[in-house]
Amino acid sequence: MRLELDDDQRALQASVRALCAEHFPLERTRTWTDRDSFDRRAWRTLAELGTFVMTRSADEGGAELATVDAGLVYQVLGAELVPGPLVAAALASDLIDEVGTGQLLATVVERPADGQPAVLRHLGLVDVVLVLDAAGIWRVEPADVDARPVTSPLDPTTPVWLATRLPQGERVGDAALAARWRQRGDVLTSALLAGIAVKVIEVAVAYAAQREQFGRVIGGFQAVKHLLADGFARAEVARAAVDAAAVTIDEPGGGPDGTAAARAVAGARVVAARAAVANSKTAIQVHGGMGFTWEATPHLYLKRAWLEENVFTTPDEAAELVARTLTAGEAA
Amino acid sequence: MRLELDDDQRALQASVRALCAEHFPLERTRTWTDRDSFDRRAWRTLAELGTFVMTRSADEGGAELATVDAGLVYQVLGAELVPGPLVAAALASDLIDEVGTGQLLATVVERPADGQPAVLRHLGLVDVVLVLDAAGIWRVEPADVDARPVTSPLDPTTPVWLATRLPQGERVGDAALAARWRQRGDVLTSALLAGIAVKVIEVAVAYAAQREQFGRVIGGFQAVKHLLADGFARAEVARAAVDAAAVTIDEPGGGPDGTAAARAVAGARVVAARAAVANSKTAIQVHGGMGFTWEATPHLYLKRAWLEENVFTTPDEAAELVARTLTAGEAA
Amino acid sequence: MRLRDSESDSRFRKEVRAWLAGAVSDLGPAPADVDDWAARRAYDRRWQSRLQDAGFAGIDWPRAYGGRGATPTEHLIFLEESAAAGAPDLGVFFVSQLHAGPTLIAEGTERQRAFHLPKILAGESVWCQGFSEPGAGSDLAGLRTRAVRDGDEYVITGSKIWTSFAFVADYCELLVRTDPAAPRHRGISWLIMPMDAPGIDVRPLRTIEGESEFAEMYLDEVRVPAENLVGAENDGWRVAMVTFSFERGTAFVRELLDAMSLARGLAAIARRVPRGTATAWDDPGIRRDIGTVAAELDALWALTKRNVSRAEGDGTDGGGPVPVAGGSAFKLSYAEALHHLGEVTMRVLDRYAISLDDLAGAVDLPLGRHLQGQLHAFAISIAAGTSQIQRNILAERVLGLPKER
Amino acid sequence: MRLRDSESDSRFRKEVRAWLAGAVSDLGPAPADVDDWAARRAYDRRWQSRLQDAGFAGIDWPRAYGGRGATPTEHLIFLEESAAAGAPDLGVFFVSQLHAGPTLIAEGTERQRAFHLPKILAGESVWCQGFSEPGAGSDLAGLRTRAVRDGDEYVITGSKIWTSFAFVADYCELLVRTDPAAPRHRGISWLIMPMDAPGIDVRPLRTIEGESEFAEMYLDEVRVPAENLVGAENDGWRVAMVTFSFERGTAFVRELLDAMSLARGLAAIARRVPRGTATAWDDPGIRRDIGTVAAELDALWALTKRNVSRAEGDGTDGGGPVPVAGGSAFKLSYAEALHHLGEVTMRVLDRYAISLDDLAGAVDLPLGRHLQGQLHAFAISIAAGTSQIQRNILAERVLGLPKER
Repeated sequence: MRLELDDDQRALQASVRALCAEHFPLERTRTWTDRDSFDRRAWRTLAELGTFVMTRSADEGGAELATVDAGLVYQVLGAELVPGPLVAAALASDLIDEVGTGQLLATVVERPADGQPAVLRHLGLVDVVLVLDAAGIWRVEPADVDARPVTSPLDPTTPVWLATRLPQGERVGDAALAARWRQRGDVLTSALLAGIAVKVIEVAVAYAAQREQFGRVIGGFQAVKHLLADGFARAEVARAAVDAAAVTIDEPGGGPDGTAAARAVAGARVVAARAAVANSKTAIQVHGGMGFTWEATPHLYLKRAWLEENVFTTPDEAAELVARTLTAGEAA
Repeated sequence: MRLELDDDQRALQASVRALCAEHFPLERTRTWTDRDSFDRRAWRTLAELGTFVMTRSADEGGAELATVDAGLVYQVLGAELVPGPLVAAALASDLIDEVGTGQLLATVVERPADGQPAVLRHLGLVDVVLVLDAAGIWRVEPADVDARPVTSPLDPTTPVWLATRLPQGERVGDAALAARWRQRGDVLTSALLAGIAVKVIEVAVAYAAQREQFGRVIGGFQAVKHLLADGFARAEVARAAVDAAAVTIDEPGGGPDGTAAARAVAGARVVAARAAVANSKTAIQVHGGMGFTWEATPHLYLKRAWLEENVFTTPDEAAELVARTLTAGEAA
Repeated sequence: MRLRDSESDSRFRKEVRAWLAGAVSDLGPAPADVDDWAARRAYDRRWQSRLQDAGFAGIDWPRAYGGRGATPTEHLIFLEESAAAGAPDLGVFFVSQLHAGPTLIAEGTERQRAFHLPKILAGESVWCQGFSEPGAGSDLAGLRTRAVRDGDEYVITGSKIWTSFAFVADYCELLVRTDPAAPRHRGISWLIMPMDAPGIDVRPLRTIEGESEFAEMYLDEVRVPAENLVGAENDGWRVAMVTFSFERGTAFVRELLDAMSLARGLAAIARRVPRGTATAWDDPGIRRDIGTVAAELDALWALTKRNVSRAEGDGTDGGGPVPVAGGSAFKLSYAEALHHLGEVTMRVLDRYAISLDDLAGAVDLPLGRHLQGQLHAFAISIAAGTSQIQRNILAERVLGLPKER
Repeated sequence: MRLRDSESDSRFRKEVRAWLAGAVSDLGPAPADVDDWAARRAYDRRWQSRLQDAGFAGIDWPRAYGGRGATPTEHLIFLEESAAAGAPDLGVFFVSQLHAGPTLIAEGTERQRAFHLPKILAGESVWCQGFSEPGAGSDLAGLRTRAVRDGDEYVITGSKIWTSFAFVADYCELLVRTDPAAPRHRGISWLIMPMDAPGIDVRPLRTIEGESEFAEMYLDEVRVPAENLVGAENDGWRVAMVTFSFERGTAFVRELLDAMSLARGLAAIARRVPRGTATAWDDPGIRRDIGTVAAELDALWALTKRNVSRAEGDGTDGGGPVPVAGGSAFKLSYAEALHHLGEVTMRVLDRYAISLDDLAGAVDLPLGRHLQGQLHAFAISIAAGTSQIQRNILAERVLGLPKER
């Protein structure tokens, strides 16, 4: 049992962070809202680092890393608010090498129940749509999806489409792979959320340490200090939970059918989602009037967190799942 | 429309407060846990002020006051943690004059669904048990109730019994009166809770204003100030809601069948219960180690609040009821 | 205490309701484009004219200055009926009617009153507020925009932020520092600045709600006649406090009523949002969440009525302005309730919380104003005294705890 | 990172598990009367003897001082297996094993170590803690109990509070002020006080949980040999910080595991508590509440493992004590989670939240430990550094924000 980051893992995070700082600075990425503005070259640069194929075997061009390493990288991507279909890339690269190399972009969507519309993210950017359902994974051409873009997307840096129904598509993966994708996608999404939770407090601390009101920096007021301390603690707890969940699914019996893994993954979503949303709200509040401006960054974290928290599962579904594991074995 | 207290109402509260200070000081009442220790003379003194018959007509020995006036008095009784079956006395005096005069004590209990046990408060003290059910109000002799006292009652100043089933008893009131009792009992209980919410913050403010740590009074630390400010605001909101609910049920159409009254009463419970519990917790935390001692008073407020919040309704049931009123008129 | 209207209040309510029914019915829709300031101004002015013709303009202003002289309760009734009828709110006249007019009545010269008040009542002039600065938010007294006396003019240089309606304003209520050597609160003055004066540069300020009601304003040697001073030179802090005193009591009434309408709307939406094999409304936890936040808003409506009753007084307790306890308790609790409403909104909408506009077509949900309302919660917990400032006020001025050091 | 045990940890876990199974099975029940200190001491000592015989006494103490020298991970495994097996916790030996022993190892004289450590390991001596005072709670350095040197003795007068196990203790780890003229932190000393010395008056201190593990202690000219000083005179603050450093990392492990068991128990209770026409468990909102708090506790278990990993180090990052960030984040979050668990408990129990004991008969619900656990949440948010103090620590020492003035 060892849940602390080692030097390799810290170095991995540092290299991704450096790449993001160079190729995905927030002042630029916040305007990458459509096909024209999205910088595919930056995306390929990110892919070339191996970001989307970390857990694949060396034969398949991967780095043979553990899911937890991928999670650590995705925490950085979340912290840096990198745009684009990040989690979908890590999944789709299992089937489509060009997604792993960043030449193609993919989005992954769950086929909704009959009559319910599908929410597709990044549809206008991607080259491939992969649809998950009970029977497996289905490949659909973006052009074949009858969808309309959502005006004023809640997260301005994540374009979203609504489709009444999805074409059946070509079956490219079985039900077992679909289940593994859901599990891995869930964890990587929670990693993005944990990254937001950590980073947005750093942003707020930096602001509080220099913004002066009443003749002193506002970070000296206990009310502000305590808001930030609570945020820091929430983020620490969230990333411990996400890391543990990522480790758990790589353990023997950690697949989609394992109770311990299901509980760890669901629990990680519960705490990571709350930490990301609550900490972003804290950051806006600490930024005061500045936090209420579009120009400042805290609202972008909040809006991204709001969107991501409902991807692959929702905090409510996850909480229900954790509860069910508490009485596993007892008669329902 | 006028929702501010007038001079008469303030004077009424002051006289009850003065009586409580003399006859129900907390350092004495906290040990009134059974028939032997309970001071019936103090109880009669309270009754002689007219406390339990405020809303009755002058013919019936009452003061012809509005329900809101009774609520204001019950806020004081809650604030002073007066022990005994207070709300039951205000209801039972409709039927039994000796309860109104304080010569007899009564408890009121809802007949539980088949197979569910009944929770009776003050059974060992009272002379009359009044059972509410769909058919009306039933009088039962305490000796006929097969119940056992609960050891270590959560609220040490409110003894509680558990009964497997209640005798049928003698019918003394119809279904309409039972419904009015539930409504009035609900509001008066919320008034007790609002009183707790107000008072426990006063207690905590007084402590914070004199307790020194780190060379200054702890009430000077922003963290403590803000805890108390939040508590004050919660209490202000709660008592406004309770007063408004009490006024509403006296309005035309304000009976148990009226939607507006039902919503106001339920909403008042939601906010009063939360204010009482949250503020008591704040008071314990502000008292620090002292707050963790049995000897200090804050825990008594918390425990009373915990018990009262589930009497006549529960915060969860009340929240559900408010929600239902939002879509009243729409198809279910 | 009573919730019922008195006889005269009841008559007033009937009169207002009858008039609103007619006046709203043929008003036409508000301009769709929120950035079309000319259209917004024209729309709001049309409504203001109707108000004036019907005798409702300056409803809470004294009769001597052209107002109706309504009691606080009548004012509340008017706001309540206006919300129920879907009537426009003050719109671009927010600052002129709630701030500038009352301040001039209290502190202006006869000449200032005679010139400005009729224009304000008629909806002929729009005002903006030039109080906050990039470096002076919660700490308003830290403002640094300088005004130097030069003959019979002040020459003003500095920058302001959160100047609502600046794009369409004719005048600005401006706080400036006239004596940099004096203690912070003693060197401030309150000026009327015509917005057509040279040297004013207004830039849009987009909020996290995506709207642009606010602006940043840069002032470069703007010249304003000295006679535009309201109150004495260097006495502007006191005048500003008078200005703020009009914000209390009824300033958030329309807001609150709109939030209560959001809660009802959320219940309706919950019945249509899929959740598992049913809808969100079929989940008792969701129903309780909605019921709880509705109860909080109802309680704040009760507190509003109490605050208004206090402001009105009944002869026995003097009446007067809303006490700080009620005002700050309201503001703080209202911010909390709006944030709570936002949280519940996210839970209800779940995977469909994706746009600041309504969804139409594939899924038809009027969620736009709900998600915007959620972001608006930050405006309440930050603007006009952050929740942290409100807590300080309650702790120090109401509970008597020591002042911040 | 890995959750699996290393090979040697796995062997250790097997060994512990096998031994516990046997050792717990014939131990007999703990004394029913929590106030029967003699029985509690005897019971805890029986367990301690078994631990010592099996080589688990002083599990994290260095081998040189009679301990097992287990790694932090092994210690965690031991605590985890002990909880799972329902083995007793340290009981009356809490202070001697977690505080006094390690402090003496780090700071004591050879003579102090030789005398006390064997007794502690054998469960022959019980210690209590004499740190807090009525006037010095969060502000421990404000303590005023005076110790005046008189020949080769200190003469001690003052009062202490929260002296756990005082009724049964043989020794007290006592903080006293030896130099009233020195700055607050510089005039304090750490003393071993025999509890049979004349002048000690111990009075029970009942907590809101209704328990009496704690006491108030009044000291009236109590004489303690000067050789009982641990560390240098007036250097006691530093020594106390050493004492506290042992509280971190694993001090709350058993607590946390018990709380996780409470969450599971709450799910079982929910299936039996009536709610409407069904049970509380049939309400999805209740299930989510329970699931959420279980997720919080699971996450704290993950954080605990991370903190222990850090304390252990792997050679590349040095290892060492749990950093303040992890320790304070844990303490703060654990207090919040316990309060949350308490809230959920009240919602689940609803009208049956009526006793600090289990209910039997008419309704059969094992709710006692759940309602006590709820009150215990205050012990966590208040004792050993209130949540407010933890937030200060995180803000100042981890986030680098300015110190409180």
